[in-house]
Amino acid sequence: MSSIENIYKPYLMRVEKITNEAPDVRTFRLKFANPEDAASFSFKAGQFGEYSVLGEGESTFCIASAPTRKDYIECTFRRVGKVTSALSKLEEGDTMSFRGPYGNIFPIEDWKGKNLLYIAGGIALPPMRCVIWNTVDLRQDYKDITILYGARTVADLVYKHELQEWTDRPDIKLVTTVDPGGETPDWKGEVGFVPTVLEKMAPSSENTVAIVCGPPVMIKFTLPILSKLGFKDEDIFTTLENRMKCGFGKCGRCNVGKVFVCKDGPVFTLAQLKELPQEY
Amino acid sequence: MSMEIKSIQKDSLDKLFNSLKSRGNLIYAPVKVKNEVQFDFVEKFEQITDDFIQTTQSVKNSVFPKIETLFKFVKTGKEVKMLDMDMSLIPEIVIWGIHPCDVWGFDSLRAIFTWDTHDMFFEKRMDKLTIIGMSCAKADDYCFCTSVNLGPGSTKGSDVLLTKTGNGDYIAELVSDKGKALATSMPDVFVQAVQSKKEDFLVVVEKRFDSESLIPKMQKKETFDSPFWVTNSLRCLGCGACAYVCPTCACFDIQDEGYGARNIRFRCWDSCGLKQFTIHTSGHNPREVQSQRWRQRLMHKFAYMPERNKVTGCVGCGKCSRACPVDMNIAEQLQEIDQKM
Amino acid sequence: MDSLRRKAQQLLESKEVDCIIGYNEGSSGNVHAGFITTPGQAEKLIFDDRCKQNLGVYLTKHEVMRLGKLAIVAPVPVMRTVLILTYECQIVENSVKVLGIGLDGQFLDFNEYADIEKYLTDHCNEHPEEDKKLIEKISAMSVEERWDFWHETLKPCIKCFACRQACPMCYCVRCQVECNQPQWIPVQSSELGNMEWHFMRAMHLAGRCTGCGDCGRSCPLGIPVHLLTFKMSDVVLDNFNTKAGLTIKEPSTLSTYKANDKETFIR
Amino acid sequence: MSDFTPKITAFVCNWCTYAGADLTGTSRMKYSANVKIIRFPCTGRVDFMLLLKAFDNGADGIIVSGCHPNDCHYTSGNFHARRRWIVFRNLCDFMGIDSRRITFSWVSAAEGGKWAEIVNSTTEKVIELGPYKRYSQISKDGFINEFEKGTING
Repeated sequence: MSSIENIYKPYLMRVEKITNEAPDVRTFRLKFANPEDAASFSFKAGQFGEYSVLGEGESTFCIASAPTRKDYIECTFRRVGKVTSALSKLEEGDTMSFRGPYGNIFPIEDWKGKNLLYIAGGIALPPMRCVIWNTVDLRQDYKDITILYGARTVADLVYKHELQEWTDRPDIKLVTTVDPGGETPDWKGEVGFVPTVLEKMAPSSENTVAIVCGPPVMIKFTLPILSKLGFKDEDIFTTLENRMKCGFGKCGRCNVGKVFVCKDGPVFTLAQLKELPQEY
Repeated sequence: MSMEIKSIQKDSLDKLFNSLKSRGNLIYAPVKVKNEVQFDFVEKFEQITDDFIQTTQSVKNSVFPKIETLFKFVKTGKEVKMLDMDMSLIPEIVIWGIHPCDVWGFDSLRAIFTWDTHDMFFEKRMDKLTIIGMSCAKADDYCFCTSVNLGPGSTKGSDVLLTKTGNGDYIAELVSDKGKALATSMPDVFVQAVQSKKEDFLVVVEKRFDSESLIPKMQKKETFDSPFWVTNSLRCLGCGACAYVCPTCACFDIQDEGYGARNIRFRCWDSCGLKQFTIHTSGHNPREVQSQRWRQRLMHKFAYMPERNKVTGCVGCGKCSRACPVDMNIAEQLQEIDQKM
Repeated sequence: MDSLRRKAQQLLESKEVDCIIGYNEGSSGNVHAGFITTPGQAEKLIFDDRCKQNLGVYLTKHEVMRLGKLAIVAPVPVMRTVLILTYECQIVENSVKVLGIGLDGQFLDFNEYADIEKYLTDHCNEHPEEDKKLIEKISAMSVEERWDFWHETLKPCIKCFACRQACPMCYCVRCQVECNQPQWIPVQSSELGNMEWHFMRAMHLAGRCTGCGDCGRSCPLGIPVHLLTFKMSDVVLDNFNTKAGLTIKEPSTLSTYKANDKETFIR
Repeated sequence: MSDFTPKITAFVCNWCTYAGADLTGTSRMKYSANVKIIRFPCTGRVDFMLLLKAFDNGADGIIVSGCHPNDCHYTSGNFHARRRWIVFRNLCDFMGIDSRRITFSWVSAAEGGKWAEIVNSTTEKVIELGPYKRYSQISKDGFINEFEKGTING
């Protein structure tokens, strides 16, 4: 916490690999341009960073790679705004910047010996992928791992190769679903909205934590179903996606009630959310 | 810190000014511009006025400028080179004739910029400040400093606080070590204290509410959910005037600007009153209507900041109410909350 | 004023409208907009020289629209605002009850917007004398002097957007200043950016300005930004012989054209 | 100021002036090479902010050119544009932006000669007026100057 440091100065990163995930959705694998930065950098599942094409501004995403996989970080984004449009114009070998990690973490230590239920919708799988891989890499510490992932259409599903990998693994149960009308003739997964599919799946809440990530509408309808299934508010985790700029609880943008999402979040339990005003 | 009291004779105030100037300080003082009084860098003592209640804008831009370059970068092909700002270029500034409320604004800013991670730019600028405060002999209906535990003669935060006495001489309270050092270095300006009581020359500011009782009320959930916010903010236009003139509002935006290879990343003022402040790229807006944004402004100052930053984010200067185009009077609304909730 | 209050009371009693947007006594001798929802509150309505805010700005504000059927206390600029908003499909014709206040301060009870059009044909507001003089003064300068004048005048602008927010014609959900692909106008307050912003505002209000002057009045720094829109009204009048908001039958000047528009500069 | 080569940006409509400029080239007529042509579907599409952005980025002069009245590919684009430019020029004048630096013209696909004449005369006039310092001082030049000096804001 030295006061002579410029906290807004990012790391320079080299785009090492670009993967096209879905229409307008890309994953970047980034390496530190300066090896010393790489050596001193570490993060934990759930944290986020400020990614930027220098000259176009900064944008906030979670770190999508697992902390157990060293020497690179990955981010996945959809092209929507100014910064993500600039990002999507980058090619392998280009320079961009990153600063972080910021925010709190998923308490995966506390989850040891429990069943994990991951529920993700659309472009919200990336923030969860970090913690999924993290727990999968430490597989022996956890009991059943179930992943429910839904997207609007089959084409919108991200990380298709990893979804395949998870399907093939006997120790992970993966359920994918697409919204009605989004299926293709050869679609083998479920058809229906995430909350509906979840209700049908009716996973046991016994010794289980649920981690929910998705667009506000999905979260809004998923949470009551989890509660109905008997999940305690303390066992439901989600991440808030408020707009952020600084990452230090100063710029005021992500202020929800007394918390700053960038400092006290982005990971919250439902119990914590219920304490907060509905401004997220 | 024990405080020393000296006095300055009315005709040696310019001597103080000139000595400060000759030591290479920039002097940021109130000057009359058209019908208003604004802080500006002054060259001559005669430019300064002390005939005002409040300036339109606060002096926060001396430590939290409208635009602060965070770093520069040069882009050549695929390469980017980052360049640090030369912090040694930050000038020594003397803020002259600033009222106690405005002075206390710096403390709120400090709470925001250093509550967790320290902000280098703010701290460096703060270090270079010398604050010569001036007690208030005048006030108007908008002033409510006494309601937030300050007062027209409050020494909090000043290095030296001057109070003009009946005969034009000044009582000089040396509040900080910086202030004492300043006085020691100018023995011909800071002379033996006269026998007059500062309180006799201060304006009386009526207490509208008590922040001690208001803060817990603001923190109650019922207050947050109260229909008060909608009814009282219907006329709010949703501009950023209140936040931009406020001595303690510190919300900012980070942006890039440049021409070709040469670029800068900077931060600039932003306001929670503006609709675009919290809007997501998807179009979802956590604070969708103006009443939520107005509530956020007051809550941030009177509920969240006291809890997290241990300060009230308001100094009772009333600048926001004066600047408001539609007469959103903050003191009036706070008073109402204090009485009703 | 009594007739205004009586009418207001009667409208609320008969449930013809749910809310009356008018002027109330404010703090420290100010007046501010008041939203009257019960007959008992009608006594609070006032109208005098201090009542200058263009209340039309509230007709497109969500939380006000939610109050139900509206009536509005309308001096001449507000009447013009209502007509423009109607033509631009922001409000439905005759949906907002207009409690007119004539140029002479008399209460005018309009039944439908056609009556307003009739009234406005010979009772249109003019720019205040002092503003006219200022515009003349600026017009008399050389181009370079004018640039320097506006450069200096607009330099202190802090981009708080009070001018935009106070303007009833600035109802866009997304203002061009917020469009960032590309970034048309810098986010921050900068010398050129401030000029660009006010240039853009004046251009977007050309042919739509009702001359209420609220943009200039709302500026916390007292920058006379209304001179720009006032000047544009003059330009539109000189070149196309139109005034904004006198009718709901014709589009605003810049959203239409005539094949015989006169100009002298296109080669 | 003899060595001053002005930077001129031309906003032209695809259907008339662009074709006209093409004709100028194919008929081997000579005209100043310092003009940058930006092709638009119609003059009606040329937002006034684009012109300000051109000045912002260092243009010393601007040409806006499209189809003659009644010849618009989209029937009325140029009529709308004409109204807008009348107002725009007045606002430029009032704010002190030198409207002599902006040439408006109608150049049809057959008027290769007129295009050459427009470009040449605009160039001459802008050379006479010199670089647009008043604008660039607070835009590009001002920025680069501050950047190099490393000035600390505030």
